[in-house]
Amino acid sequence: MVDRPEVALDELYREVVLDHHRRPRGRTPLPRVDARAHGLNPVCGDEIHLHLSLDGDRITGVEVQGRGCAICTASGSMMAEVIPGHTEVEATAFAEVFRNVMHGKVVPPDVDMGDLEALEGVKKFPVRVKCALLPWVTLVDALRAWRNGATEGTATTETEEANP
Amino acid sequence: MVDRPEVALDELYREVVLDHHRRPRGRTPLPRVDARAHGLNPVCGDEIHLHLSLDGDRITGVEVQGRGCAICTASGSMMAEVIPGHTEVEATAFAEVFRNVMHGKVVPPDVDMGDLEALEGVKKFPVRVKCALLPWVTLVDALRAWRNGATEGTATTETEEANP
Amino acid sequence: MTATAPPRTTLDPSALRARFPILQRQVHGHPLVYLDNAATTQKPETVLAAIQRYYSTSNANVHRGVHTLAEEATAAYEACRSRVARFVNAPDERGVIIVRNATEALNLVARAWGATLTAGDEVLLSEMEHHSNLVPWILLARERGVVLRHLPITDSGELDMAALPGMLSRRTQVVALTAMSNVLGTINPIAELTEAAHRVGAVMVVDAAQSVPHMPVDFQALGIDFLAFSAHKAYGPTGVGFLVAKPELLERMEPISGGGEMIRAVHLDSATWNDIPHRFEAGTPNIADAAAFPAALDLLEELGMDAVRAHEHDLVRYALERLRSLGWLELHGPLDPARRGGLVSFVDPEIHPHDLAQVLDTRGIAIRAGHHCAQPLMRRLDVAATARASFAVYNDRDEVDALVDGLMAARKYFGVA
Amino acid sequence: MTATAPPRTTLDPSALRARFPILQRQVHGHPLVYLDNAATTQKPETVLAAIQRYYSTSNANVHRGVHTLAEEATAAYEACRSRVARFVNAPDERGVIIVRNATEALNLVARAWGATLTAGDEVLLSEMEHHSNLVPWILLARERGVVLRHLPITDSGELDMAALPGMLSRRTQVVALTAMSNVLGTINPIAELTEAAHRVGAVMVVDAAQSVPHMPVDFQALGIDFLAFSAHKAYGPTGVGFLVAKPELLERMEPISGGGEMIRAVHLDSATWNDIPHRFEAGTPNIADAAAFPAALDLLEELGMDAVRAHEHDLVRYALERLRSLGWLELHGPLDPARRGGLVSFVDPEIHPHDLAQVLDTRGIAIRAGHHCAQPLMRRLDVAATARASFAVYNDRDEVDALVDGLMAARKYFGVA
Ligand SMILES: Cc1ncc(COP(=O)(O)O)c(C=O)c1O
Ligand SMILES: Cc1ncc(COP(=O)(O)O)c(C=O)c1O
Repeated sequence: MVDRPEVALDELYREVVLDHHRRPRGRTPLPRVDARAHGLNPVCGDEIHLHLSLDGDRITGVEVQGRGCAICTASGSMMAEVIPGHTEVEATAFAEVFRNVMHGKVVPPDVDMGDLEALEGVKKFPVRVKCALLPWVTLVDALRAWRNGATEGTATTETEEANP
Repeated sequence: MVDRPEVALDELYREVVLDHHRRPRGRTPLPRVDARAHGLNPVCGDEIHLHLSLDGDRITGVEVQGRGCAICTASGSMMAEVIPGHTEVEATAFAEVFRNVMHGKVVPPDVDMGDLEALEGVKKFPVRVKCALLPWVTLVDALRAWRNGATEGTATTETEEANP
Repeated sequence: MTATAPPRTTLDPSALRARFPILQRQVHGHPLVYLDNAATTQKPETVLAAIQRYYSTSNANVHRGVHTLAEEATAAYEACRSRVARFVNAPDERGVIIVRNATEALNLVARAWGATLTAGDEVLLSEMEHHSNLVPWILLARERGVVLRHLPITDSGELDMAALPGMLSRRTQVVALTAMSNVLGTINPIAELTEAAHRVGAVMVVDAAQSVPHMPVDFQALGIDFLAFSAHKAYGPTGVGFLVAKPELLERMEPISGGGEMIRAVHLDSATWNDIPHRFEAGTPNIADAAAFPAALDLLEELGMDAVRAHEHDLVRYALERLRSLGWLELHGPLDPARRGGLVSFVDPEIHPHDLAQVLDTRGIAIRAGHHCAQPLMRRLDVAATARASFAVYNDRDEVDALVDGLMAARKYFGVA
Repeated sequence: MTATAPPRTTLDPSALRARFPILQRQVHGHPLVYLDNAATTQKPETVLAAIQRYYSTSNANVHRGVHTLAEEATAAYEACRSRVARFVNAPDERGVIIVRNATEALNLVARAWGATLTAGDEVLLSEMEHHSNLVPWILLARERGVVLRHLPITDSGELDMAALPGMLSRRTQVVALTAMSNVLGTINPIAELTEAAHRVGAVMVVDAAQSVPHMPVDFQALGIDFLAFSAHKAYGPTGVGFLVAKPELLERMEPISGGGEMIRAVHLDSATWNDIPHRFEAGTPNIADAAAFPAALDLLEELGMDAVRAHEHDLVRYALERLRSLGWLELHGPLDPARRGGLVSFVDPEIHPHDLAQVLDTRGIAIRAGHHCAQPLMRRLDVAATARASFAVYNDRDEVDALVDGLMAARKYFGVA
């Protein structure tokens, strides 16, 4: 057996990714929560609880809790780093760019992905794309709820509750 | 091409069978009907309307109407020939013997099948077994209804009517 | 106008036959003449190879696995969805639900869309429907007090379009019709019917079991809402069928079956549903056969659906001619071959269809005899059963000749003058 | 007592592996180590050959055709029914309904038997059920006001039998439980549970998706009423599953799906149903895969279900030992290997199951990571997901060793001390 047979893995788990995974940003509880959402990956059961602070339409703080894999955790951590300072519209647009990248599109020249570029390797692992997207889907949900005036963001990834 | 490539067919359509098919017995309307049933083959849509006259528990007349293939028609015709004179119990038992023969069992030594023996070849054609059995299933239904005191026999092959 | 005169056939049936392993077979010492294609078609070598390939290289359960096999299996399964979407020009592959057969697709619409109907609402069907497009609606009517209406057919075996306006009203919620009758061969004017349905606010459901394999079908051009068909009638494996739908309609439908795949979150007493189309695919699907079906569509695309239609049109025209020339057969369905698909139903008044089929079988010729799952139509035609010969891309005029010879032989065998 | 100590294994996995084409494959340059058998098993050459044979010689639609192919296809399809009846010792082959998968079988019971229940009636499930044995009942509860109860599990991952009496009453109409948990491996005492169910007049439904392929299952000896399983988890094709039932119960059930095959007579506004089992099989079935499944059962019978169980028991005992010896894993399910089937769920507290599975995949090892369609159980175990290795007849101890090596390598890769 080769010493490190997991060479292919390094595509997925780049150093930056592993760093975010080991020391995830955005875990500190926010003093004030203006928007929130709960995200769920039905494929594996991974969950995210997302809290946001806003000043006007500008996001000032991001808090990500929950349990997910290294990819999901790193993606959420990078989001917590990159999103504060952006307006709601900018953040939603950024999420859309990231979604496109995960589905194989190229990064528009005027967009700086920051550490998120390190997640580009994920797109070669289709099942894991959902892991990387979970925090972003949840962000979009939280912002949509906030825009619609819901004080508590509703988790719109959970719809059509079938209570007996 | 051989002159008569249908040699295998002769197993199914023996001369006696073809004769009953061409000149089916039991087509004359009965003057009095004591039991009746309607039989249906769901596989092909063939139908039989069976009328019986009885004197006490003895069957005195059999009338078979409807539309069916050669096998079904011949089987009904043979039934119309063989059944009159038998009691309800005997006729039911005879029907059971015939059913068994169609499903590959041997004829009990004490049973005389008469012309029905010519239908033995049918058992090699599984789809056609239902054709041969239709008149007999209908007979058993008619007798069961009669026994249960229904003046008009009910077609018990049609159950669970699903009216909207 | 080329609409009623399809281009001359360009298919080479004998070359095609070589690609279907079963067509090399002999039956009762005769080469198989398979004329029961409306019941199910035969499968090309490429479909068989695709099944083998799937099981020998990628077999795994779909959607949930991280490992390589699971990823490959998921990709193969989902490729079927997008291939079908492309083949029928669906608006979105999320609108393609993979089911067992056309019957399940029609039951799914009747149950899940049917759940939006209330007592007194009407569903318009026709007298020429297959049981699969009748019984699901009978079940719905029984459960919800929905009223079923039936567009009559004319004596030439076509939908009575003059009766249509009188049968549509604001109460009509669903119009569900076959695109091509499996007994009469009639090709129905779906685009026109869809317009009429939409004018009163009804959704249009098309039973395309007989049309998708035999003529060009364009979901978006037709403007329809739901379309059902079976892979096994389109040169694909048994056990796979499709409901193609406008996604926005599916979004409004509740699942009718629960289990793995179709959920988002499950609690002991409640559950939330997954996105479409997965919401309607409970449990492990028929992965291998779905993975193999695109090979069948590849064949159809290679031939071209216009050429397929032209070939079968040519065969049915020839068959109608030859059968009519016998002089003793009752032929059912439109006389104009341009108005019908590649099948012909007939009755010899002296020989029951079962007996005809039996005689033909000894000559290696496979036709169907019976009610063809269309008992109400049989009653309308006042027959117990018919014999039916139905064509596919690998059939040719010689096989029609063999059929005609067989019908003559049957008369001789049964001693009909 | 031999009941808890199965006979020593007599299987020869390496000889068996040669009979499964996919097991010759390499993944990322390593021989495939397939440990995801609870999701789906691989298929022996004989099953693949049976599919080819069916399509190359006998393909036709079933039940209605007079011609030779139709007769052969019908015989092949019906042979599956009798083979399954014999394999699980069903009281009557009329009690075997051929469906798509275990999920469809459970939905069929929940809907068609469930239609006999009324508001306030109770259905007893458990905390360890697969979504396929939860969601159908949730749908029923929602429709009919039926009350769901759930037998809790103990901390060792077994049904809490002490709680059983308190959960059963005259209101209990259905008890529906898994015979073997797909997460914990727990083998449940079905005979005992059935007796308790019958004592209060409830019917006993068994989700045997994991038990039929891995241990002897005798329908009549267990005394159960309904049994559901999937062919694809028992070395058979995808797209085929079974509901096995007492015929007298099926007789009392109305069909839930309408179309061809399942009718006796159809009128435009009403229909009468065919006999069981056909009443529940609407439309063209998955003929080819049903025809092929007996080849998988032949393999199991050749090996002997006692030997299969013994082999997998040996593997799970060895796996539990080796995994426990690593020192850092949380293992779920009963510790006693005699009380569990051949699978083991585990969690590395430092590495998410997805990441574990990903590392293992690069070494050619396929395991499953996730909630295994058992979210309520995940909540009960207080985990988001687990990793699961599940065994089949072709696995051996070397593969367990490879798994253990992989788990160590994962810790190294992620820099966990
Ligand atoms: C017009 C039509 N609709 C529906 C069906 C049902 O197809 P399946 O049995 O594949 O569900 C058929 C075929 O029998 C058909 O011809
Ligand atoms: C215990 C159990 N029940 C039911 C199922 C559902 O099986 P299928 O997806 O084949 O319907 C599974 C498999 O996923 C299972 O493990």
